[in-house]
Amino acid sequence: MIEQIREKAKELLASGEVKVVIGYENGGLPETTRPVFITSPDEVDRLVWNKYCYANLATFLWRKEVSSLGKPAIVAKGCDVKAIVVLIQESQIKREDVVILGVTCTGVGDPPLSKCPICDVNTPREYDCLFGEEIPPKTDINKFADVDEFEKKSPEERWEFWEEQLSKCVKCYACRQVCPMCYCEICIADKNQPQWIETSSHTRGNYHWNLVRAWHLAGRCVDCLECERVCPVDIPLSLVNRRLAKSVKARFGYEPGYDTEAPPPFTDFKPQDPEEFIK
Amino acid sequence: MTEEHAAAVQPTVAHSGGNGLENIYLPQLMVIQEITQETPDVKSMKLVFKDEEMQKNFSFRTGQFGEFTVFGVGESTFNICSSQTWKDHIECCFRKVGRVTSALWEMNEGEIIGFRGPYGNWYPVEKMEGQNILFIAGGIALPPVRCMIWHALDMRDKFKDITILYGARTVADLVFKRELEEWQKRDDVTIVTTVDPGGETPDWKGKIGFVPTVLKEVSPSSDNTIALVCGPPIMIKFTLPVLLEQGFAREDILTSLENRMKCGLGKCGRCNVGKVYICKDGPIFTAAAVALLPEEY
Amino acid sequence: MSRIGVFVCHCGENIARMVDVTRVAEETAKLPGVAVSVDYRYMCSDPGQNMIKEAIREHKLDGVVVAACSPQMHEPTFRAAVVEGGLNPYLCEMANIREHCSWVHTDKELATQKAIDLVRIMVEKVGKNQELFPIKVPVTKRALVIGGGIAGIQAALDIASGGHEVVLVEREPSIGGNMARLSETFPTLDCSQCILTPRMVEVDRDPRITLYTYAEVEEVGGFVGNFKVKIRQKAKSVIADLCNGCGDCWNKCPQKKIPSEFDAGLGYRTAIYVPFPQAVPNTPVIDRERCTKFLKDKCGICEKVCTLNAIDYTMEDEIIEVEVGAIVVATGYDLFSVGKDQPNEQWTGYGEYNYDAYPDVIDGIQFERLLSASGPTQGEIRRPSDGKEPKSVVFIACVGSRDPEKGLEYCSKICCMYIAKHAMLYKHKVHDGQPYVFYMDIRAGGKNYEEFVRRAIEEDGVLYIRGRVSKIYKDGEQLVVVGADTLSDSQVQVRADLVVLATAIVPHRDAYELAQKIGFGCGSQGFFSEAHPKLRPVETNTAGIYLAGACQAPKDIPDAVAQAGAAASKVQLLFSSDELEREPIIASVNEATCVHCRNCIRVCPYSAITDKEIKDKKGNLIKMVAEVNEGLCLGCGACVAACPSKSIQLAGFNDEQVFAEITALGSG
Amino acid sequence: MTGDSKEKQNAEQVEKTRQPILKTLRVENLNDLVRKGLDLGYRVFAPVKDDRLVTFEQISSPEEAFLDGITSRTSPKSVLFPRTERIFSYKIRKDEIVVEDNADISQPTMIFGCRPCDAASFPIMDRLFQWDYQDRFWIERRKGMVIIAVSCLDCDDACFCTSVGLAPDSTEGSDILLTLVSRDQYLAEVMTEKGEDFAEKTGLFDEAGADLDKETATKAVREKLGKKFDLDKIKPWLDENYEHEFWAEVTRMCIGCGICTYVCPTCHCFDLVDEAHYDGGAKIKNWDACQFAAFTVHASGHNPRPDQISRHRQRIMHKYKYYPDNLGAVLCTGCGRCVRHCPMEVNLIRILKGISDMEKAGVGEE
Amino acid sequence: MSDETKTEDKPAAAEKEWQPRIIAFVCNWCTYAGADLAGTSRMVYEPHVRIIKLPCSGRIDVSFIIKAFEQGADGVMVSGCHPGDCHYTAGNYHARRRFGGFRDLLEFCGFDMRRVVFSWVSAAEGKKWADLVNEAVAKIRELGPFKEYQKLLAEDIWRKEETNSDRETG
Repeated sequence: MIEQIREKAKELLASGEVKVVIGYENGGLPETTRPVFITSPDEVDRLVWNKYCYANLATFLWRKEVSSLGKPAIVAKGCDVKAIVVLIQESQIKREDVVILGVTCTGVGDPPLSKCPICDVNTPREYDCLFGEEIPPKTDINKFADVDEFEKKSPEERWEFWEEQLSKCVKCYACRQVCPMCYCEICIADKNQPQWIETSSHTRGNYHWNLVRAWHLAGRCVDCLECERVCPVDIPLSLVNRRLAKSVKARFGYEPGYDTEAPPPFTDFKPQDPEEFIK
Repeated sequence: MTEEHAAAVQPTVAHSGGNGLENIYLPQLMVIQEITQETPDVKSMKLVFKDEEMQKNFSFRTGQFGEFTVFGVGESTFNICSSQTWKDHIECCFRKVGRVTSALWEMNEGEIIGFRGPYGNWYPVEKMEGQNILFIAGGIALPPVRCMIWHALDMRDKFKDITILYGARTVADLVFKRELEEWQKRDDVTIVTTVDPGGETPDWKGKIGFVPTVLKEVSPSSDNTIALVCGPPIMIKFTLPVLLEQGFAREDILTSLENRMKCGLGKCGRCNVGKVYICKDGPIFTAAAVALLPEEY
Repeated sequence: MSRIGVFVCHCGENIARMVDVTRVAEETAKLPGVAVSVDYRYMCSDPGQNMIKEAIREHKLDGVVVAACSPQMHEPTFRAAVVEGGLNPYLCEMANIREHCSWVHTDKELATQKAIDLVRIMVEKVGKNQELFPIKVPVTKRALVIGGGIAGIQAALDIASGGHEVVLVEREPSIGGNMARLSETFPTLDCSQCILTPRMVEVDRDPRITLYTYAEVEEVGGFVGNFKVKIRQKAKSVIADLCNGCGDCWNKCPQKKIPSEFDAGLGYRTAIYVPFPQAVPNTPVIDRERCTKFLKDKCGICEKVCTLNAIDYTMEDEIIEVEVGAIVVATGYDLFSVGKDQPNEQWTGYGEYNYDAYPDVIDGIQFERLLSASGPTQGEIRRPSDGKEPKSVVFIACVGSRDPEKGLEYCSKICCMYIAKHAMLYKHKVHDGQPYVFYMDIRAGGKNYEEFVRRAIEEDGVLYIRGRVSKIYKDGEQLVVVGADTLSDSQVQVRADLVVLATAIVPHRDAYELAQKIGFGCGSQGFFSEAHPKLRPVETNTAGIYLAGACQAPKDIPDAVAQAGAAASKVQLLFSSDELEREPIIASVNEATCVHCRNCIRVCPYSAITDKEIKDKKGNLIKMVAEVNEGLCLGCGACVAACPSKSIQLAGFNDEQVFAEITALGSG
Repeated sequence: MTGDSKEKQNAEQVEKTRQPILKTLRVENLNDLVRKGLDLGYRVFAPVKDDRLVTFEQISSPEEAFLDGITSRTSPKSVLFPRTERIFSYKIRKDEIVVEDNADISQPTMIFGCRPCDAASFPIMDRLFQWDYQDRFWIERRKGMVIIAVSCLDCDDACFCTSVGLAPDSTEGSDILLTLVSRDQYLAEVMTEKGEDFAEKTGLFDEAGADLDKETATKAVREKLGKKFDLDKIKPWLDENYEHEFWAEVTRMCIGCGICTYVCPTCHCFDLVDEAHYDGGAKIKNWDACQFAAFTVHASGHNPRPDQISRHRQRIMHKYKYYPDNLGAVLCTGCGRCVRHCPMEVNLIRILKGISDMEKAGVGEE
Repeated sequence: MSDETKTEDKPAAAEKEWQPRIIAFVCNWCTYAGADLAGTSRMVYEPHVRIIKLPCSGRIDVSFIIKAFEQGADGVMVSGCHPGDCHYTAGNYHARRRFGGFRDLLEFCGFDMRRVVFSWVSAAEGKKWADLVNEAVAKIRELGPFKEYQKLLAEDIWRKEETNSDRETG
């Protein structure tokens, strides 16, 4: 599969159709890969594809350090493509301004990350060319099994769990910086007029930060688990995101990352939206 | 940082000692004595230490800056825009732009703010003595130069002729308007004020044009002259070549850099440009020193 | 603001009884930023208001908090007083310590503490208030009227007589709309042509009205007072200025067998035609789909016979751009068809009446054409199938209307009246004919309406049968109408030579697209949505756009004309001043931090936020941002809550103000 | 180099040249060492394992300490330089402010079980916090602190202490360095008076025979570490190459999260903010990072370091050029945390190797 | 907020019996007017709710709710116009979606959802507003202060010392 990707990358770069190919190359440490930005055809051999290609490269589509290089092609597995779809939906990039080299993926990580067994986008839903044979999407999967499990706990247990987890947060904002959906020029956490989110990392400040971060990803998070992978203090950040994804699916029947035309759920409404919680 | 500067670097303000070393981040209380509104978004303030004792033995060197605290809001860096020769109070001038300056804008006379300092280096008055001085300032950058102007005027005999060139976008943006007139009246100072084209009012008597162009017209002689230049980066970028053309050596041109600062005493890393910490090794630099710095100010 | 004045009102006993007002004044005096804090028996009285004005001057206040009744009551009063004191009105806020506090609590200590908190909230908020000035928007004093029916005509005439220019756009070759197709009108039976044609001529003659017929609105941009409209003038192939309407062309035109829309398919017209003799303007148009010159490039007779050579086959469609300050939408209605093909997927046709297969089953407008002297049968009632005079005619009410199963629940309001009229006129023309009417309820609520229906029954012998018709089938020459008669509780079969269905009033097929194009709301059935059914019936939620006539809901001619007058007066109101003054509680975008995710653009109910390109001096694009149109924004703030980075703020309720209000309670 | 900080340099030199006193400690007495420390009133910090995460936490019993594993994820710098710390507090009344200098930093602390690279970070940072202005929060706590390090017997691909002049068993910064020389015995090198005094108070150390040496114990790990780049070539290249397309090539994938600076034992940049309620508040010192965009933005909106490439260059320049220029020490101990935990695996070793090989090989090749 | 932080010049008041503190974010056109109606009809309800007025329920942001708890509120009420009545046509529809998602998030994090009350109150439903307030205050009085969040506030490093030193300086 990797030979065809390199071939296609070389062809795209040589023809000038794209100025940079965003992909993975082998990392310095064992069992790691690193994002790479190939600009000349004879460097395509640095591109690799293996089960350590964790990073969601969609985050580089809007970063000026990469977008300044010109029209990109991007090696993207299913969950990354979902992120690209949401970026298109929110007019951060146009579909015609990116060449998507879709890669069928049977799971990253050794053992595979928790998202991979319940993945329904082994074959990306959007691509310009596809590498690896098509895998039919799984249908009998419950994406929110761990959320259902966690919800069985009592409110006290849940509060205690999160208070203990969030007290560890050191506010390095890696979860924000790695997320393809966090493209705000100045994040609300960096604004001090007014200072909604306190910059100190005492638990109160961490509560506000993590609640708002999860909230801003409601109906947008494609569950690529990057935030959880990078968190230096191992907070299960994606659990909260999945709870909101479950809520958005249950309440509004919406799943992000599948339809570039659909309006984001919280910018739309239907007269018969559920209001069971409203007195 | 020069030896002499290092020796003087211990803040002369006596801090209430905690256990052992003093807390270098602890501000002292100052009372706002007088507020003047300079322009629609710039104010200047006269400040006096709450503790008279501290006011008496407080000293600083012209050109240094301080960290001003608005309690409950935050801290901001302003140049002490009064001369070291005035012992009874210090002054600062600020534009309403951020969180702290907006809160300071709302304060009234008699209210209390915090002060830490003095920090940074100062104008090399000894080296400037016996020379002509050319002051060039743009917009809100007059205060870092004004302190030296008053210092020079208080010891007028120590300096040859003094020329002041001060420009702003519009007439309303000129700060310290009263003092501009006062300097106009003095015969031992030549002062030229200008506004950007289109910024003039019908009864504006001064020049019309950008500071660099007006500087070409004034074309002060460069021999035995020290130039002090303060202003937005765009103005510095166009004024420097004019001065060099006039024959000014880079060592004789002084400027004050405006990097973002937080601790003001070389610890927090914010103002680190190249190997230099602007808050300790500056903010006042010769054009020669600035040329050595990487383009990060 | 740093010098705030707090004024606590006793409201006689209303507040003082349950809230220790002096303590409230004392406590608030201690708040940082409060310069003066007093209490007084009646703040809203003149001495009370003067107290505020003097305090502003004396203490150089830059913020005022009045702790009294609900802002709904006296906010305007105190804001006016503050203006007289020399302060911007938006630096004055009210703390509601009466309706929300003294009137509803019984524990004086807790009520006083609540009052102190409510005042502290407002003091903190006023501390962050900025001076706001009413938004001034220039008004183009010219109106656009879409639709040339009676409503559109009336609106155009009223606006023009008010001294303003009007642009009237009509899709058909002539104005007149549905009313022109009627024979007589209830309840006075005066001939519709006689009362309509003078108005049509007036429109044509009035210099302030520019009339575009055979033209459609292509695009509407801009906002109230500054709409930019693009009108597509379809090519008539006839040069209006040269043509004097002599008629040589349409008399000689060989294409005689084109079904006339005006006669609802009962009569024919030629390829080059005027819809009806009294057409205004009296200029023919060439129907390019049916004219052999355009289809096979043969014929060209009309050009030959035209002595004034006013025919020009090379004419093209033309886009006319016009700037208007207000738009009146009067696009009228269509009739529901019982056929299989329905424009709205929730509607179903009438299989029971064999859809529209029988030629002798016609609808109300077709019967009007038969009655009309200028109609295809010159006013004689003849059966479309064989031209014989029908001796028994069955009129069926509520076909489509009041029929949830067919998808239309509403009553079309005017059918009962025109059924009575049809039956009456039929009897006047065919004295020995027998009209039957199947009805559910007779709805004749207008002036002299009930009397009119009584006359039809008593004087003209119309046989009213209370019941629904379940089936119509052909039997030999005649049609058998099978229905119930609920009054005699029996099945009824009537052999009819002709059946007239009173089908429902429905919006035009493309009503929804027009609403989207112009930018206002449309109900689920396709009728245009008024701002408020009772209090603002002729306005829409989009400022500067008004409604008149049946496009808003089924209605008769008197109502349509009344609405047209109302819409015209709203336009006069808008044009009464050179500038539009709007409440300055609007949103604004911080372009430095906006990343153009378009959340705000999507949630804005008034489509007041649009995309904006930021370019550098050389013109290449730096970034895209959102931009608020001051004319359209009504200040609901939905955009602020939708913006993740809070790059858009609502003046008067921005984040700094709300933050200050919340943190004021943190002191407790 | 300024005058008075010269004396500081000499003091450290003296400290360094002081001959280490060799002692031994039985492995089973290791836990008693912690108990003694607790009895002596020290707040003891040690690596604590929670699932996969090993961080430096305060412990109340020796069993909580976790000494295996290469090193902890966060560094012990948070003991002297906490992520969030109150500098002073104040009360706001209408026309009166009461400032209280009430940060209590008196209680002595003991760092137990850190690695030599962590221990070495403290003397390096001493220079900054004593540079002209004496930062009481660091210096007072540092005075009362005892550092008991444990030499490394294993390393991973991220470690590069040998390439910055340290070693798996280097003694810089440690009061006592324990090296496991046999199955049941540690060689204890007591480096400082504090170490000596602490060793006596605990009474757990016995004299060391002459035959004990640590080279053999740490020989394997030293060879495994080898030399990943030539430190001497770094600064000369940095002096000349502020503008070089190498920077963009190797740091374009950096996403500007703060992990490398937050886990680094020697990164010390911080922010001062006020946190207040209505009637009072406090000055809070928080960690900050040159990697954050808002670190250097001017009030006017101008940002001298506009993109991630310039910010990442600043981190390397500061550590390997500016800090040595100003304070005579490389601001890095080669602990490898920034390499280990970088989400995009920018890999500082790769960059420094790229620089040191600049003349020979091409740019940034593996 | 415990009462020791009152200004010192007041004698240290006897530890006052705790009163629930509830913040209500309401829309100006319906619920605020409904509360006015409750006033004009002299209905009686508990005095522990502080109303913050906003133009529309669509303006209410999730940070308002979190910041209210951070400021020591024991309960938060959020109320707007009934769907279809919104003065701005669609504000409450957007609000309904946001509150729906956000309450699921709070519940998931262990917030006691009886402390957060969402409601629609029209300008004519003064009675409904009074009942809602009474019901909320009763429920929160039964639940007591929001201990879990107060613990986070107690972690407020400046406030903890202040109460100790406050006691020392008396």
